[in-house]
Formats: sequence, C-alpha cells, structure tokens
Amino acid sequence: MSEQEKRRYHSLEYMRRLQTSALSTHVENLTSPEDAAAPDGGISRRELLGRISKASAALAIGATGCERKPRRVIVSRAEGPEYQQPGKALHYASTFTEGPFPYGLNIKTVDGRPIKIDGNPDHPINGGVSNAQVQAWILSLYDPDRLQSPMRGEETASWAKADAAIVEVLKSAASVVVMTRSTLGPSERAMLEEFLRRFPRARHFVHESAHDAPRRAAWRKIYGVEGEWLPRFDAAEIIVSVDADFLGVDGPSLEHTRQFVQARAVNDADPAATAMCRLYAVESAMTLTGSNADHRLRLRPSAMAAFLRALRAALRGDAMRLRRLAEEHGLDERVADAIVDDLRRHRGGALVVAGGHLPENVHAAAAFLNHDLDAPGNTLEWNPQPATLPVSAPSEVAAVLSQGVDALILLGVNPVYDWPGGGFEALLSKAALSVGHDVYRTETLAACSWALPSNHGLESWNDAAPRAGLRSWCQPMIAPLFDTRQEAESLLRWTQILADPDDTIRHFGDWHDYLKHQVAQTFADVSWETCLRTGVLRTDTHTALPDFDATAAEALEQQETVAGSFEAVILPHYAVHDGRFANNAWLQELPDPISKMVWDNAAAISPKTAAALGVREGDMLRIAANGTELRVPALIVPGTMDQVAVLTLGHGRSAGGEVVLAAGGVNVAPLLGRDNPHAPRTLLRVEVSKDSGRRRLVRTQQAFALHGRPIVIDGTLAEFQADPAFVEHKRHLPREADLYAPFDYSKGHKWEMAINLNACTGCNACMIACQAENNIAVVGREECDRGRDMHWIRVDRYLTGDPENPAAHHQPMLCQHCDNAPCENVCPVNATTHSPEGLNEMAYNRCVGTRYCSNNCPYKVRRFNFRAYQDKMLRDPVQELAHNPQVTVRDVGVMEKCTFCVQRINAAKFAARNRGENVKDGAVRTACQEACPAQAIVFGDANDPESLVAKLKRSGRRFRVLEELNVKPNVNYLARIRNPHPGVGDAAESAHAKDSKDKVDMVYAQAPVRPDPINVAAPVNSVHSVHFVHPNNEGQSA
Amino acid sequence: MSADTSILKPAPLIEGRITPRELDDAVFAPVESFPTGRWLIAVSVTGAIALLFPICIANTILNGIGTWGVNQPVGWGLAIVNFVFWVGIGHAGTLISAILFLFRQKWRTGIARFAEAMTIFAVFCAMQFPLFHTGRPWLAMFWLIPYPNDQRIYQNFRSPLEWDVFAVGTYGLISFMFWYLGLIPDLATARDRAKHPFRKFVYGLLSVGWSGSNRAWTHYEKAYLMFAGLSTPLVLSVHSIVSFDFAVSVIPGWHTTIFPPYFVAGAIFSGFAMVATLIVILRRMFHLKHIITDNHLDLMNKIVIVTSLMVGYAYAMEFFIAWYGGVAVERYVFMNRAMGPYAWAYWTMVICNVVVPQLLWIRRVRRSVLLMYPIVLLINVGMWFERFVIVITSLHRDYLPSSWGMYIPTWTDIGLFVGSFGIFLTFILLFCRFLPSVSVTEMKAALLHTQSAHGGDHE
Amino acid sequence: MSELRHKQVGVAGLYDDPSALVRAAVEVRRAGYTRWDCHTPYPVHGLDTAMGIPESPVGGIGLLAGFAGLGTAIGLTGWLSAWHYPIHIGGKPLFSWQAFVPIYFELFVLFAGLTVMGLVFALGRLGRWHSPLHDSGIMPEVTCDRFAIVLEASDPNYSEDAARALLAQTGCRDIRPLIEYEEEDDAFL
Amino acid sequence: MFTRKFDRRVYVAVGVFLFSGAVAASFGPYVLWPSNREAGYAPEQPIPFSHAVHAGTLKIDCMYCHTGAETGAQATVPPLSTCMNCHEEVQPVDSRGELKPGIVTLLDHWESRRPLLWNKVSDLADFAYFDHSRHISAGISCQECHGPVEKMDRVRREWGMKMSWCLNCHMQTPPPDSAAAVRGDAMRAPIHCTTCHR
Repeated sequence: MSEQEKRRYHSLEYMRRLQTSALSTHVENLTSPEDAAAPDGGISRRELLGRISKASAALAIGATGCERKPRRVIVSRAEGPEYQQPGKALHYASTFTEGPFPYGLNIKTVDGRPIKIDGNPDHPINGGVSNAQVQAWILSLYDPDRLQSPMRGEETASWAKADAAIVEVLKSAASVVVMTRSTLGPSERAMLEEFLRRFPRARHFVHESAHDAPRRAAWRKIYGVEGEWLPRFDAAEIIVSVDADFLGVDGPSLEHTRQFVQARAVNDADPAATAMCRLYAVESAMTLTGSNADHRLRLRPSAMAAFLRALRAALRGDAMRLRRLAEEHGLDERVADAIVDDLRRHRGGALVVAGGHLPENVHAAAAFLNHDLDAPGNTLEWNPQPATLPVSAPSEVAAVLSQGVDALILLGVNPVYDWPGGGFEALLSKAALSVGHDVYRTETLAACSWALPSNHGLESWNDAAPRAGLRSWCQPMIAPLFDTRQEAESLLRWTQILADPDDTIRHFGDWHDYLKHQVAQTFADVSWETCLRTGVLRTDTHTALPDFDATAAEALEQQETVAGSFEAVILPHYAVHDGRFANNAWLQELPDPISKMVWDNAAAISPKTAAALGVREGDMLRIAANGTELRVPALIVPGTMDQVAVLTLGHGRSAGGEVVLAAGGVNVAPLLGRDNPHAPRTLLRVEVSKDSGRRRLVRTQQAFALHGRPIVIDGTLAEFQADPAFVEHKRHLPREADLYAPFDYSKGHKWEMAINLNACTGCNACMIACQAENNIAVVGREECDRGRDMHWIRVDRYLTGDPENPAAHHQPMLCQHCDNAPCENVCPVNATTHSPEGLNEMAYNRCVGTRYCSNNCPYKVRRFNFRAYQDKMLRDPVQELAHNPQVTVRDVGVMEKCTFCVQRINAAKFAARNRGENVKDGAVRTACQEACPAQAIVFGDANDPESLVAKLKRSGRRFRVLEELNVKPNVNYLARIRNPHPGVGDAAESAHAKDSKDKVDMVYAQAPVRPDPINVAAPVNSVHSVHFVHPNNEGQSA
Repeated sequence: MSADTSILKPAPLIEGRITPRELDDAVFAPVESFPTGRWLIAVSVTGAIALLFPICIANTILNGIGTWGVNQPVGWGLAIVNFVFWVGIGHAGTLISAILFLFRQKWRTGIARFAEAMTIFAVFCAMQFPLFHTGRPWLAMFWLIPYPNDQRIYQNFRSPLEWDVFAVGTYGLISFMFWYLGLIPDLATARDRAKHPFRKFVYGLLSVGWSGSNRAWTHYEKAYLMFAGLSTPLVLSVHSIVSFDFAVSVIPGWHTTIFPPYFVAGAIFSGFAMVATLIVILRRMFHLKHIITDNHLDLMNKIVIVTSLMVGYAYAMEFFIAWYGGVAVERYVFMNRAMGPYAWAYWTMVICNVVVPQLLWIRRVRRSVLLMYPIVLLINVGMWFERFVIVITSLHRDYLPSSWGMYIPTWTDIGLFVGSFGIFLTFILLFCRFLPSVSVTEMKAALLHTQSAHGGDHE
Repeated sequence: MSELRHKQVGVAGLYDDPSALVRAAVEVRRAGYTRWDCHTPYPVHGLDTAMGIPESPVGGIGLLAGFAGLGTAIGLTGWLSAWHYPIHIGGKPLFSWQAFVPIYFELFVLFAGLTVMGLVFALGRLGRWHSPLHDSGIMPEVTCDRFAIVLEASDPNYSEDAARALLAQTGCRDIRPLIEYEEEDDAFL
Repeated sequence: MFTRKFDRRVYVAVGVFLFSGAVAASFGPYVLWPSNREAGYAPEQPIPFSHAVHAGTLKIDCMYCHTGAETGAQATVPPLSTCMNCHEEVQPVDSRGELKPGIVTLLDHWESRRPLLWNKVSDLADFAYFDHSRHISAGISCQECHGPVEKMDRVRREWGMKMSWCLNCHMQTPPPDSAAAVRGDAMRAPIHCTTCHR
C-alpha cells in the first residue's frame, strides 16, 4: 500500500485495535464495547436488545440486568520503542497554528494519541497557560465531521486524481489568486512565494473577518512602517481601555491577562506596599475587560475619538471640551476628571489602548495621547514583525476576482460564509478553477470545484513567528486520521510538478524536509531536535521605536464621523471566534463569560434600549445598515451602551458539520463594512426596530443578583490597607459548633484549593480544561435549556450596583469537597464517601441515581447523566479516542462531580510513594489550575505549612462560600480588591453595599426554563418530552 | 325542662335491627353475585388508565430519567411528590384500624376493612416511585437491600433514603399482615357460603382452615391487639421518616423540625379525605348505607377538620419561624413560595387545605354527602399541591442565585401520576368485587353489643 | 359423598345464644373433659375463662422478638458501617448510632410483627384445612350465626351417651354426631 | 373438599416453591451469565506459551518480559522482539523433527511484524484502576495475586479477583516491616474509594 495509506492504516487501525485491548484505553464504560455503531447512526439491534433487557429486567423485578463481561484482548506489539510504555503519558511541544494567535503548546499523548493540550511553559507569550479555544482544539482533531478525502463536487476522489486535474489547469494558468488566513508561519509564507513565482499574474490575498485592520492601517499611516504596538500592562499604573477587550478577544489575551494580573497583584504580607494599577474602561459593549475595570464608562463608538481628543485637551489644561462631552453623552464627570488627574500624575506609567475594530481616527487620537504620556518605550513596545499579515482590502480582492482568474486557491478560509457584505459566491464562480483546502467541508468548499481535506494542526509540521525574535514549531502528535494532507504539502507538491526538472524545489521529499531546510537556514547553530524539544526559540533583537509623524496623525484624527440614531459593533464570538471553531461542541456549549448564553448568537442591547424598543429577551430585532437587513434575537446585557447593538461573528453557518447545524444562530457577515469599509466591524448608521417572532435563547445561569448574600466578597484597596482582614466585617459567622468530634486530618495529606478572585478575570478557560481532562459530556442546546449542562466547574457572574452599568463579580464554582459533606450523608448506597485526605469521592459504578446528593448540595455543583450523553461519542470509533483513559466514562443514570482531578493526585502519590518520598507542593496540578491564564487557582496539601495553598489560606482576604452552614468547604476564596480613584470613591458598587436593600432582581433572563408557546411548534426531538405552559407565564417578581 | 340529650347518646352503629345472617347476605352480596355491567365498565376504565404507568416506566428506563422534567437544581419532581402523596393516603387506613381500635371507637368497624385495603394499595403505588425515579432502577432494586455480596460494600444506614427502604417495607408488610389477619374469619364465612367449587377452593385455601375454634380466637385476639399496638407507632414513625427525606437536608425550607408532625398530620388529613371519597361511592354502589351510616361520615369529617387546622398551623408556623429565625435565605424561600413563579401552587394548597375545610364546622355539611364530597375532593388536590410546593419550590431557588432554575413536568411525569391513580382504583374495584368490604365478624360482635343491650363491654 | 365410609369421632352441640354457650362450657370443663373446643362466629367474651384457657403468650413472645429485632439492627448496621468496611461519611463517626435509630425501630416492629403472625398460625393450629366439622356439616353454621361445643372421642373419659347427656343437661337442643369420611384411596398425594 | 390429602398437597406445593426459588436465586445468575471473571478461567492463547517452562524450569524473572509492572499501572505483555531475543536461536522441534506449532506462529508474526492478540486472563472491570507499580514496590510478589504461575502450562485465573478479595488483603494489619506499619496506619493499604475508582 502507498506510504500515505500505510501511515493512515498505522494510526486508525492501530487505534481501533488498541481500543479492544485493555492495555490502552479504559474508554470502555459500563456497557460492553461490542455495541458496534449502527450503520444509520441510530440504535443498533444489539443496543436495542440491551436496553429492552434492562427495561424488562426492571419490570420483571427478577433477572439481574447485568450483561456478559466481554472477552478482551492484549495487543502485544511486534516491535516497539522502549520509551513508549502503554498507559504512560508523553509530552511534546507544539504551536496553536489554527487559532487567532499562535500560542505555544505542551501536548500530552497516551498510547500514541494526543488527549490533552496545555500551554508550553517555556513560551514567553503564554508561559504555560491556555484559553478555552486552545483546550478545545483536541476535540476538533477527533471530529468525524471533518472532510475525510478529496471531493470533486459531490463525489469523493483520490489525491492523485485531484493533483493531476489541478496541475493540469495550473500549467496553463496565467492569473492565479491564493487566499489565506493572516496567521501564516514563515515557512508557509516562503512556500507560498515559491508557488506564486511560477505564474505571470499571481496575487496572494489575506482574508479575515475578525481582524484589527483599521488599527494596523492607522499605525502604518502614522509611523510609516509595518508593525504593531505591544501593550505592557505589567509596567502600566493607569490603563485606559477604549472599547478594547484586551483580556477577551482583542489580540493575545493570554499575554495581556498574565501581565494585567501581575499589575493587580496584592501584597498580603505587607498591604501598605501594594502597588496596584487602575483600569478605566470606556466601552460600548459589556466585555470581559469592562467587567474587570475599576471604573467603567459607557460611550457610543462614534464618540470615542471625540472623547480621546477631549482627554488630550484636558491634559493640556482645557477641561471644557471634556465636560461638554460628558454632559452630552451622560458620562460621570467625577470619573472623567479622575482619568485626567491619573494620566497627569502617571506620565510614563500610563497607557491608552483602543479596540481593533474602531475607525482610524480613534487610533490617531490614541497615538497622540500615548505620545503625550510618553508611553512608547515604557508601557508600549514596538514589534516590527507582527504574527498576522496585513489583511487585503475586500474591494481590491473583488476587483481582481470579478475579472475572472484562471485558478482561485482558498487555503483555510471561508469567504462564502464571512465575506464582508456577503456575495463572494458570485466572485468565486467567475474563477475557471476553484480549489478549497480546509479541515471541514465548509460553505466555501461546497461551492468550490475541488474540496481538498487539510490536516488538523496536531497532524501537521509547521512553524510560527508570533513576534520579532521569536520562533516556535508545530509537530504532529499522530499520523493523519483520515485521507488528508497539509495545505503547505499540497502547495509543495504542485510546485514540484510545475517546476522544471533541475529546480532546487524538487530536492525536498515532502513538506517536513522543506521545513527542516528553512530552519537550518535561519538557525544554523540550533539542531532540529532541540527546536522540537523546546518548541520555542528566542533570538534577542533590538527594535528601534518608529518615529511619530504628527502631521499624518493630525490629518487622520480630523476625519469626522457622522453617527445615526443606532450604532452596532461586531465582535468575534468569545468561543467560536469567527466561525472556525463552530463545529466544536465544547466551545458551542461554553457559556459566554458575560451573558452565560450557549449554542447561539444574538444582538446584545441594554435594558433601557430594550424597554424603549418594547422588546423582551428572545424577541427578534430587525437591524438594517445601508440597505442590508438582518433578523437577530435580542439579548438583554446590562452594561451595554444605550442605542448600541453588539453582534458576534461565527454563527449562522450553513455547512461544516453536525454541530454547526445544531448551533443555528445568525450570520452577521452581510453587515460587515456596510457603513465604513475601512472599519467593517463598526457600524455608525444603523436602524434597529422590533420585528415579529421570537427565538428561545438558552442561558446556563438565569439569576444574577446577590440579594445581599455574602457569596462573593470584595473590597477597595483603601479598605484592605486599613484592615487586611476586612472580610470578617462583610459577613456574620455563627459560633462554630459540631455535634460530633470532627475527623482528624492531621495525619497524611489534606487536599485544599485556593481561588484568588483578585486574579480571576472570568475567562472560562478552566471549564474546557476540566471538560477535556475528565471526559465530560456535551448535552446539546435542548438539554442545556432544561438546566442539565454537565460542566464540573462553572464561573458564576453576579451583578451589583446600578442596573444600567453594573459591577460584575466572577466566581469559579466547583465541588467544595466539604468535610461535613451534606451529599455524603444522604446517599443510600455509599456511592459518595470521604477519603482520609479530605476528598469527597464519587464511585460512579456504585451510584444508582437517586439524585438526593445533588439536591442536598448547597452549591449545586453535582451533575447527573439524565440521558446517555456519552453513548454517541463512545460508539464513534474516531470521537472515542478523545477520551482520557485515566478517567471512567459515566453511563446514563449516574451522578458525577469535580474530583479535584483525583487521577492526577493518585499519579503523583503513586510515583512519590514508589520512590519512598512524600508528594512535594506543586507536584499535583489540577487541570483548571494548569490552564488558568491568571494562575488564580492553586491546589495543594494544606497540612504542609510551606505549600502555596496553606500560605493563601492564612491571607486576611480569605473567605469561604456559605461557611455559615458549617459544611466546612475546602475551597478558600481570596477577596477581590478594587482600586477606585480616591476622588470618585466606590463608584463600582461593592458586592455588599447598596445592593442588599434594592429589590431589583437582576433577572434579565427571559422567563425561566420554559419553552414558549411559539416554540412548542418547533420540532421537539423526542415526542414524550413535550412541555405544557404554566398559566402564570409572566411570573417574574423579586 | 331537660335538654334534649339524645345528641349525647352514641348513635346506633347500624340503623334498624339486622340478624347476623342478613348481615352476611348484605355484605357478601356483591362478592357472590356475577359482576354487574357498571363494575365491568369501571374496571376497564381504571385498568386502561393503569396501563399508562408501565408504559411511562418502560419509556423512562429505555431513555433515561431525562424523559422526566427533573434538572440540575430541581433533582426531584412529580415522582417524589406522588410517593409522599400515596404514602400519606395509606396512613389513614392504619390509623382507622389500629389507633381507633386502641381507643375502642366502635364506629370504626364499618370502615376498618376498606381503609386497611386502601392502605395496602396506596403503599403499593407509593413504593413504585422511589424505585423507578432512580437513574438505574435495575441496580437500585438490589443495592438498597443489605444482602451478602462479593463487593463487601453495603448501604449507608445514615441516609434517610435507606431508612425509607426499611420503613416503607416494614409498613407495607405489617399493614398487609394486619389486613389479612382480620380477613381470615370472613374468608372462612365466604368459604362456607361458596356454591361454586373453585370459589370454595380459593376462599378455603386463603382462610388457612379457620374453624372459629375458641382456642384459635384467644391467640387471634391477642395478635390483633398486638398488631394494633405495633401499627400505631409504626404509622407515626413511617411518615416521620418520609418527612426526614426532606428534614435531614440543608435545603432552606426543608430542614425544619416541624416536618415530622406536619407530615403525619398531613397524612392523616389526606388519608381520611381519600377514605371519605371512596366510602361514599362504595356505600352507594353496594347498598351498605345502613352499615356505613351518615354518622360515620360525620365522625370522619370531624377528624378532617382537626387535621386541617393542624396543617394550617404548620403553614403559618413555617412563615413565622422563617421570619423569626432571621436567616435571609429562609426568608427568601418562603417569600418566593408565596409570591414567586410557583405562587399559584402555593395558594391552591392553602385554599384547599385550610380555607375550604372550615365549612365542615356546620353539622349539616358534615352529614350531607352532596356538600361534603366536593370539600373532600379538594382536600386531596390540596394535599398533592402541598407536597409539590415543598419539593419543588425549595429546590428551585436555594442558596446560590447562580444555580436557580425552574421545573416543568413532562408528559411522562403526568402519565405516571395518572397511571398510579389508575392502579389504585383498579385494586380498589377488584377488592370490592372479590373480598368482603366490611369486616362481618367484627360487625356481628358489635351487633351483639348494641342490639341485645347485654351488659358488659366488648373487649 | 354419602355412601363413603365414615366414622364418628365425637359429639357436637349447637346453641343459638352465646351466653348459653358460656354456661355449657363451664359445665363441660367441670365434667373434666380436656380434648374439647367451642366454635363461635366471633370471639365471645368470657368464653376463655369458662374453658379455662390461659392468656395467649403471643404478646410476650412478640415483644421478645421485637427486642431480638432491635439487637439484630444494632449489630447489622453497626458491624457493617464501622468494622466490616469502615467508610467515612460526611464527618460523622463510623458507628453513628444516632443516625441508625430509625432502622432500630423499624426492625423492632418488623420482627415483632412477623413473630406475632407466625405464632397465630402455629398456636391457633391454622394451616390445617382438614376438619371433621366440614364432614358433619356444622362448619357453615358455626361461621355464620350459631355456637357449637365439640367433644372429641379421643378424650380419656369420653363416652357417647355421657357426652350427649352432658350437652342435653346444659340445655342444648341440637346435638349431632361428629363424623369424618375415609380417604377414597391411600395414595400420598 | 378439604381432606387430609388436600393438606398434604398444599404442604408439598409450598415446599417445592420455596426450594426452587432459593436454588434459582443463588445459582441462576452464574449459570445464565457465566463471566470470564471467575476463578479457574483459562482461555486458549494464540501461542501455547508455557510459564511452567519459562518461569519454572528456566527461572526467567517476571520483570524480564512484563517490564511495565515496576514502573506503570499495566504490567505489559512483551513485544515479539523480546521473545526473539532467545527464539532467534532456540527453535525447539517436536518428535517428528518439525518446528513446534507455537514457534511457527511466532516466527510468522515476527517476519510480517504483525502483533499477537493474547486473551486477557486477569481482567478487572473498567471502572477499577489497578496499579502494578504500587503493589510491586510494596513488596507484593506476583504469585500472591496471580497464583503459582511458574507451575502453570496455560495461565489460569487462580482467584475470582472480586472487590472483597482485594479488600481482604488491604484491610489486613500491616506486616511489621512495611511502609504502612512505619507510618502507623491501621491497615496494610488504603481502602477509600478513589484508591481504585476514579
């Protein structure tokens, strides 16, 4: 068989063979694995018989329901490398090539297949941490919806035929256009040039829908040279963010989060010496950055430039413009004055960042302001080689394509779906030959004449240059699962065929050789193996600051902006970004950090705007801009600016896999660039009105008010410096009294966790890390609507203060492993017990599913398998490989919860005990702790006084949730410290102040979990679960 | 002029003079006659409804508990509401047969047998729910019982659900034995009256060779007294243990110490209401008006009034304690009950259980079937909603606002509830058809006492 | 049925009034009979003392059985939870007897109830379907409204006419022979 | 109707019913669902490998083939390359001078580098995670769980390996020289659930 065929056989066949051997995967769960997937995806005959036997057993109350234990096989290799021991994990370095930013990765593989992705500790940008998209990337590898072989129209074809047909056209092609993403590695760029050199008229266009082109264009005009400013939040004392969600979706958020958290660090030992930075957020949308700001102002995008100009004038002494602007836009004068005062007093330590989607005049104003504050060199660093290529102007691309080209090659882009203003299909049809090369059969590949399957990033060789003087590599963890090929490999293959016989390009056997050659050229003294082992290489380069061309900035700044009654901002979706992760079920089910909505996108509007439009959550809105019109459901998000609609990209896709179709949502691409083609994602002239119809929006959290309960405690820096143990005054603890003598944990370990709420930004990375580590199921939109999502850790978000511009409090909530666990007392079959080391254990195979433990848990952190959620994933030979063999996969009718990653605790304990030592602090890192960008989660042995968790336990800011119930939780929360400007005082309401009195039950969510009469007509997937509607449909009182 | 003291004299047990043989004929008439058309229709209707239950159970087992409306904050739904409702109804039977026996209330003989039968059928319906509401009933039916196994792991005897297994199991068994013991002499009478050899064989087999020998009667009477003595604390303990299912938790609105007496009063209240509902129909259908007299209804309604006030007191006391205790979470839970999304269920409960039964103060209402029947029906509805309010509202909004959520029953939930009524009524109809619904032996003993005005008191 | 061979095993006297039965019983007891019994449709007050039957032990033994149940419960729950497989639950001690009390009570009642039922069957000599009363046609009357005294032939000082005389002397007007039919064949089943 | 024979028939019927119920409840499951987790289970293997010869007479150490036992959870079955260390030369012949069938299969698999599929003998349920390295470093010999393997021609499952069998050993009082005794633990090994289930 061909080399490619052998590699494929090796990987998939070997995996399937291993699957039946006990050696590798403990994936087999309680049902026997012989339930081969039924051909039509429905229930196989054997599975149906299994279920009927269970049902009859229960009804007959006689025969036991047990099934024969399958006979199992050990696959002993013929010849195997010594270092690879079955069951033992191996770690390799790689790079997040398919993501918005190429972070460094450290991937854990077991039995030759990758199962967990984390950050590469040696990588200077993300230093070992990761976000939700990085963690969820593993699921996209084992995705049966991936394009599995080359296709011509509707029928599949072999690679040989595809190459032959394509090269045959390319031979005589005069004009060739190649469209790629903006994050191309240096070797891929070299390969592309090599390929394009062969044609007389060849163009390379870069297409991105979620890009910061206006900002880069402004900088190019102002500084005359290509590059980008890198904010240094750890060096900044005052940060003013103008609609820039730098902790969320704007730029390398992991680096920003690490720096921001360093700047916010609080010195528990010596509170007086705490030097905290202060973050002012001036935003139109409620973003993750806004929720972490000390002061937050709401402003329309059109007024951002005027605001910055007013700030500059105020810095120079003329405060009148700022005051007039504040009145006109309803800004809080005290906060505006505080910004001016702070900027004046922290020259050289201040920083202004503007959102990438804003028009160029805002960036010009920001550049002026930064120069006045001489930020460049102090809090701003210049990077001449940005990770992303400049994005091509859509008008230019349209001009070239409309004349018709001989060959159009689309590598990993989906313009048919997200072309600004839509209508790319017409341009595509003009090309004689259209070739789409992507991981999924997206809308674009469906329209192309040839659809070629790409390797997933974990199956490819690649390199990336995130920054000047920094190079990282991507190496395959597994042979390609399907008949796929890397895009660069295709280019190389075509170039070699096109090239004349003696061309040097023919020397390279495949893309791997070409990559090695490129590395050898640039890094002569470094061996290929060291590159792969460390995964990242730094060369210290000195970058001179570019000179500031004031006149160009002045001209740019004067561009006047005309605004309509309504404005709209289009942001990348927090989880699926611009739609490239839309077929990833983990990301679709990840609640949005602000609205907690899953499986959908909507138009976020403020409560006042909703009232003005007479709209309830879920009602349809008609959003029209310059002729194009969209129907989008309304989502009420307190904190959004009035008369502003915030839309997200990535949904409303029509092809690319089962999950994409299940997600639904609205494609907002037609609105891109309708108002100002240079700033496509900011629409200043928009009409929004209520439309007929409703769509049920699903939230995993429906009530956001604290009702004065001391669940989340925070304080100001002044409070903290006055009394480090200020937490005690914020709640009342009854005298602790125990009926029984408490269990003695002094001997051996006592596992506890500390969560520093001052560091946690609420980014949800922990949720996906936990889902990947512990084989947690995805339940789908319908079950989420019924309140049955399975996440073991959730990030609760509470709102306090002014309902229009509230302060947000993020709190990761997971099993607290209580010493007096209420769940253990009520389990009738001893399925949940307590280990002598303080863990609340859950024996899945013993649980019979009475669900009393979940009812009795005051934190409601237990999750129940209401349906056989894992069945489909278990019976699919490819998806099954994503499971972690160290964790049992749970069957229907079984309760599950956070186990503090007991498989990792045991691994560390066994290894230490085998060596005769004790477990050192830091040897056990839970999955959420390892992923957390802010390193807010700390886990360890509380009995060891030197351990970090024991130290944090002694901090004055420590409190525990619902401590007054005397269940003795083992998760210690550290109160968040806010740093409001002394002049303004506690503008951002503390969690505790006025809110307890006000009766506003911030439940802006739609009427709770209940399908609307309108929706009942919608197809309900199972006939027996039709709901009936309560007579009291509107009950929404305090 | 002496006041009319006739009101004080105990009303005659049986209206008019009747000889034991006539009594036998009256009671055994339905048992020995060919089933009437009306009875056949009734059984086929309730049988059809009862079929709903196994269908919904099979659907639940095949597709998982997800087919019900239960979700994350509200882990228990209609199944547990039905369980407590049926166990509560069962307790009235034991109350009449045991507690009133100990208090030597003669009027109990007319309705004792029927009430005990109702207990057994109610407990049978109740026992289905805790088993089938578990996620894996095919394992739960084994692992809840401490039988010797090769895993060496047994049950957690601190859990109220484990107590339930012992309590409801014992209660079902003791009530069945108590009922069967009372039935043996009547079965002997039936055996001797039976014409058809098969009926003679069946009744003969069931009457375990009873011949009325006095040496057997001494042990029989002592045993009957012992069962009455055991059942009284048992019935109070079983419904206390059922209330422990909620009182032992930390959920606001559940962990209050008033629950055991509150649940027992509720049980007696709903039990008597159900007995009254069925007795009135039984009386008309089998012409036993002279045995189950209006006086019986009057006395039962008096007990209903008492327990209605007790339940009303409990509702008020819960609110007061929540306010007096000063715990913010408790206060919110009770305010949420009265004014939250489930306020409609709460006010239905209060009106049906406390307001409407006050009409029973009027003697005429108590004695007239037409007036008291709707009240009694509403009480059944009210008591079901009381359990609904307790189970659902406390679970759906408790400590952390982030985990609040709603509960909506699905068609499978409702199918199970209606199906359980079908099963209950089918058993009742079968009982009335095949077994004597009034305890003839005790009736004859009481007859002797009242009619022959023979001195001495009947033991 | 009638031509089957039968033999007389005693004499039975029937009364219509329970008080007459009580007086007759006193006579029979005074006459020294031991293997005799009264059959009544419902328990007649005073008949036990009249026949000299001691109070039934069912209550006492039942109570003892209850305590045996209590002991079993304490032993079972205690041994399984604290020694057989000690599992720590919710910060409670291994032998948390306070939490086991409901099971103590339930097993007390269960064992008492089962024993009482067993005793009624054993001491009341139930579970024996064969009785000469059936063959002599007295059973239907005794389980309806009439009261009978049965003097068995196996009594040491029994003689046919002495028994008839005694019954007549107590005012019994309906005296019948107690007969028992032979089996058709002597097969075991 | 109610003759003495009627009594006897009732007693016999009740007796038969109770007895058959008891027998069905105790032995039924094992008869209807024989599982491969009972003692004495000795499945046919692709190569009739004899531990008696290799471990018994030749006294090859267990760790030579099952290398994983010391360092990991699974005691691995050796790759064919380990067998070929000796069987490159040692190729025993049977009485008629031809190669023994086992050796023929081994060489055939070795040339084509095709893995061998051994039938698992000591197989625990999937939700139980047994770790060999902990037991080896605690000084437990292979024979304590797998029985006298060095005497077995075909590997047989000596004990039923059920949970109670494991717990009997875990709950013993720790032998004086063991680490548990040093730490002063009451039991030889921990018995809380997450020791084996997770």
